[in-house]
Amino acid sequence: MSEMKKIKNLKEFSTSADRFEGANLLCPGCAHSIIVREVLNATNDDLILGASTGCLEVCTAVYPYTSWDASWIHIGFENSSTAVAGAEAMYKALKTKGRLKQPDRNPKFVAFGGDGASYDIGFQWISGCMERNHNMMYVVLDNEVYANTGGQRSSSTPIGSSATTSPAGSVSYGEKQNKKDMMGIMAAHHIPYAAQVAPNKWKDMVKKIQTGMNTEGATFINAVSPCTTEWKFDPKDTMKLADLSTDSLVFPLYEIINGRELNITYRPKNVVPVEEYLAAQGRFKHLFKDEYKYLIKEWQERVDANWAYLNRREEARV
Amino acid sequence: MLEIRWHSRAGQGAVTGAKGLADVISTTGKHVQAFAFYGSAKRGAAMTAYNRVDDQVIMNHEKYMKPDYVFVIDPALVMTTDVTINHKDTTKYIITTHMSTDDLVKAQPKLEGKEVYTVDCIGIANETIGRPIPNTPMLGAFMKVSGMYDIEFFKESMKRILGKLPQKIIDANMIAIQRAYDEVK
Amino acid sequence: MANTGWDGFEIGAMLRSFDGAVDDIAGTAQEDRKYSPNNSFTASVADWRLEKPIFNKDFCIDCQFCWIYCPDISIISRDKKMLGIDMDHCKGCGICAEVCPTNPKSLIMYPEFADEETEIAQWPSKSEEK
Amino acid sequence: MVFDKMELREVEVWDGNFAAAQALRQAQVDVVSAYPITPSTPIVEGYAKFKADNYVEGEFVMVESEHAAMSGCIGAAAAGGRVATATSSQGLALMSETLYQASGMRLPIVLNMVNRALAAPLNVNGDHSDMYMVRDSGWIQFDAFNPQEVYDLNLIAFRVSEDHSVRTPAIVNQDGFMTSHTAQGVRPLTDDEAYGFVGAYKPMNDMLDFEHPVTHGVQTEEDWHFEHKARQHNDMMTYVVPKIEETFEAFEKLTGRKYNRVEKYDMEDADVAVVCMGTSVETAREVAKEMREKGIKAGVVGIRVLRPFPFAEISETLKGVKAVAALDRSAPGGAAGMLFNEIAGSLINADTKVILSGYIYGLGGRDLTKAHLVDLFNELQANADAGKILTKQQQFIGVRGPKLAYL
Repeated sequence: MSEMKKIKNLKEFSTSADRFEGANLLCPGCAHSIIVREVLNATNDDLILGASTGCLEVCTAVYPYTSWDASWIHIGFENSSTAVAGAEAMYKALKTKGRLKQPDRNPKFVAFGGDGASYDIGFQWISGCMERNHNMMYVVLDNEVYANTGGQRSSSTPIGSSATTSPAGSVSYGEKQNKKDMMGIMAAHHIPYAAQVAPNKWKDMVKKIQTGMNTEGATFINAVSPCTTEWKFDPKDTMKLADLSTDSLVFPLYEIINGRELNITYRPKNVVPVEEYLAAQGRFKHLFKDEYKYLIKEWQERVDANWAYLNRREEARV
Repeated sequence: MLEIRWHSRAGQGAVTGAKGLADVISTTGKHVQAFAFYGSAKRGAAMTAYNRVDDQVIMNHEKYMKPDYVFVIDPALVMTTDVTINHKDTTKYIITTHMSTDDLVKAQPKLEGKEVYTVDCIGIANETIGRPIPNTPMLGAFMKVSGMYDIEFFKESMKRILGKLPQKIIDANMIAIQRAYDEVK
Repeated sequence: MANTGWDGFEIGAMLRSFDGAVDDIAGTAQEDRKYSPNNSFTASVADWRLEKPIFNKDFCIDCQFCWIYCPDISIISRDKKMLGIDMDHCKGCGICAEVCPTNPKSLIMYPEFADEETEIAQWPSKSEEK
Repeated sequence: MVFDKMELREVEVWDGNFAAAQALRQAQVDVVSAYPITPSTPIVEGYAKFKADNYVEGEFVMVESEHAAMSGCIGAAAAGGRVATATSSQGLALMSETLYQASGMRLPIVLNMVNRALAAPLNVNGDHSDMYMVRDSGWIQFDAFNPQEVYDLNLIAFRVSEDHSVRTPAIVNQDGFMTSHTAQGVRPLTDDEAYGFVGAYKPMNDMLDFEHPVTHGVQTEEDWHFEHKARQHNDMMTYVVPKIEETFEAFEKLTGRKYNRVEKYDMEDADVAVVCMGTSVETAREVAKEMREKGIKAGVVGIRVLRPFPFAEISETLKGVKAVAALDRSAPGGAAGMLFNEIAGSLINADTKVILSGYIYGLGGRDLTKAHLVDLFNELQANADAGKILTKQQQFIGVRGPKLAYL
């Protein structure tokens, strides 16, 4: 195990030399990029990276340009996890055989995917990688929608959101299903480490990334990624939306160790009503019509219930 | 070209037997082929396996053959399937049964007028190996009927092929091969 | 690359991030790296901007909020000091100005055509309700 | 840990699957990422067992689907080492998306494809539907007609595929059950000879070279896609063919066994000939010999390398032939058979009057008997005598019910 990068505070963190580059083609104000930077800058170790087809991929490796300063691979929509797992297997094989060109390095293997690539089409591949416990990290850039293809619903899209395949209309409030509990499912693989993170809570995120990277075995990170285009808010407000998501507890920050031990890692001093979170986004605008206001109430009840559940699990240590 | 058809149930070791036979014959410089008809059927289903032996390289990959020998290693198959299909006048049959050859031919009139040998491979396997795996005893009987190889040479060769099994099982197989060799009629 | 024919690139459309061998990228500042022409660092998205951030270092406390929350690696921060903005890579999203905690802000968004010197000269003063 | 070498006899009795597994062991494959499917499963089981018994060092990753199997192979190959897997039929269908990615990214991988029918109806037996399905996927495709050739072509495939001028993945086809589960005599090389022939893996653009970070699997649009595909095709047409020839020659030097992109049997003076693949080539060779005893000058052409397709060699081989049949072991789906079409393409501008007919046969493992082939050669001789085709251009053989003939 290599030495963990010491990051006491933001000033110290800011001495990191980024290994992700600008002039990528992501939207102005895209949270994906902020999350990727926080992940990559959490370590000084070499990196072997992968990405599933999606915004991150199509915007950072558009021929003839790459925005990646570490080796990176993309195959398809569903298999960044397995692509990275394959590279990890090769690393192990070459290490055993003494054929690594730089045998003293300790690379970290990280695969990225959006929620469509992770919650939906690549679900089985990720499950396989987690079950086989490859020494790798899978990071979901969870913007709760197929943003790359123009805003279709995924199984991460929350109830009441207007997506292009579950649009709100004169007789519909939009998405009818609730967001899939990906953290719960991944933790059920009893992987050594799973955590939910948000880019606004950079210190929490960096700590979790470092914990995950320094854990032997498969680790899973679910990162909320406010999407200016599909959540419909001004690009400058990305961090405001991230704050609203964590502080309303819509996106609680916690970790699950070995599938059992749950720790809540962030407790907002002032919990923001869910209504404020919803009101800040165009995708929920229709919920503020009189006939759908009951959904806002239900949203609050659901978030409260989930928070209570997480607290019970933390307390019970099961 | 010598051609053999095995009638067996999946799980009784016909494929292993056919491959083992091919392996032994191959060591004498002849060319061999061992294959089987598989379906998706599981343990217990009737199946057939095949051997071809020749002095020349074997090119023929058709599954159809007019066998010189038919091995039936499960006693029921002689009743439930047509073991004489695609036969020729000179086809010889070695059939696993507890019956005498005469009684067997009476029970299955299709065998009438054919060169039929019987041996209780299942009984022998049960008594020696402790499991009803009749493949190696059948090969012992075949050595007797065909006179292909000296039985001691054959047993030595089979010891090598069974090499990874526990010694006790190998020894039991040797007894089974010898008994079938002695008991086939 | 623009007019390269099919015989003018690496097989498999493989791209290299750097020219030649690199050792410790995580420990090498961007200005000291040998970027390959295929690294997007060498490209510019300046023309995406409708508004641009103007940095007034008189008020900056080097908190690094702008550095960490910039999606476009456009805040030039070295030795814990905020030095300025990489205008080739800034897309003008405005996050840096939004997260800037000083009063008055050290980063403010102006129209792309605004003149930096002029704007700094007439920088807003401390506001009451921050 | 140092792995053990295996002592092999001069002639081993191996089925095609075990022959492939032995080749993977001797090539010291670094990563096998695989998912089981009949009839290819014993190949990767073989590698797993060799690893369990310390006969090979490497990683065996048993994934959760064929798509993941090839995804893992691609990641492993991009990382920079020797990679192989095996599949068949439905597994290949699930995997097929990634085949295009492997070849487009120019990653050397050896895929043992044990040919099997495609559902529906579900069928585990051998035909060439899977081979045909991915014929345009940009992979080199070798075809073995027996277990010996499976073994030999695996060693050849690694050497060709990994060559830096080639860097293109390769499929080694063998007939499901008819080769994969048929034990025959195989003359293996020693472990040292085999590894010496394949050679140590030479990395290129490897992700695990931390001093040279690389990006694999970029996005292109209308602006660049065509150039990349053009390059891929050009390299297949110009670099891969001579590399295959060169490797065949080197293999002959080592073993005395000579392979050709087009295998010709009794073709010097043939009036009639069949062109086919897999075990059918050998059965047809035997029948052709028998036909010659009856006065019909019959020959057989076996396609050893399906991709890159031996266009010129086919037209050259068939130049003096009067009547030729293309035997396609795949449901044609409303067209002439693939071989019929490829051969027709090879002949159309050649100076020949050869009469071409097509036969669809052997679907789902249906036996191709010597009797079928006797009838077929007689039909070809009749065409040759008449100087024109006397039957429909496409006929089905060996199928129950009224005769099927089209075109």
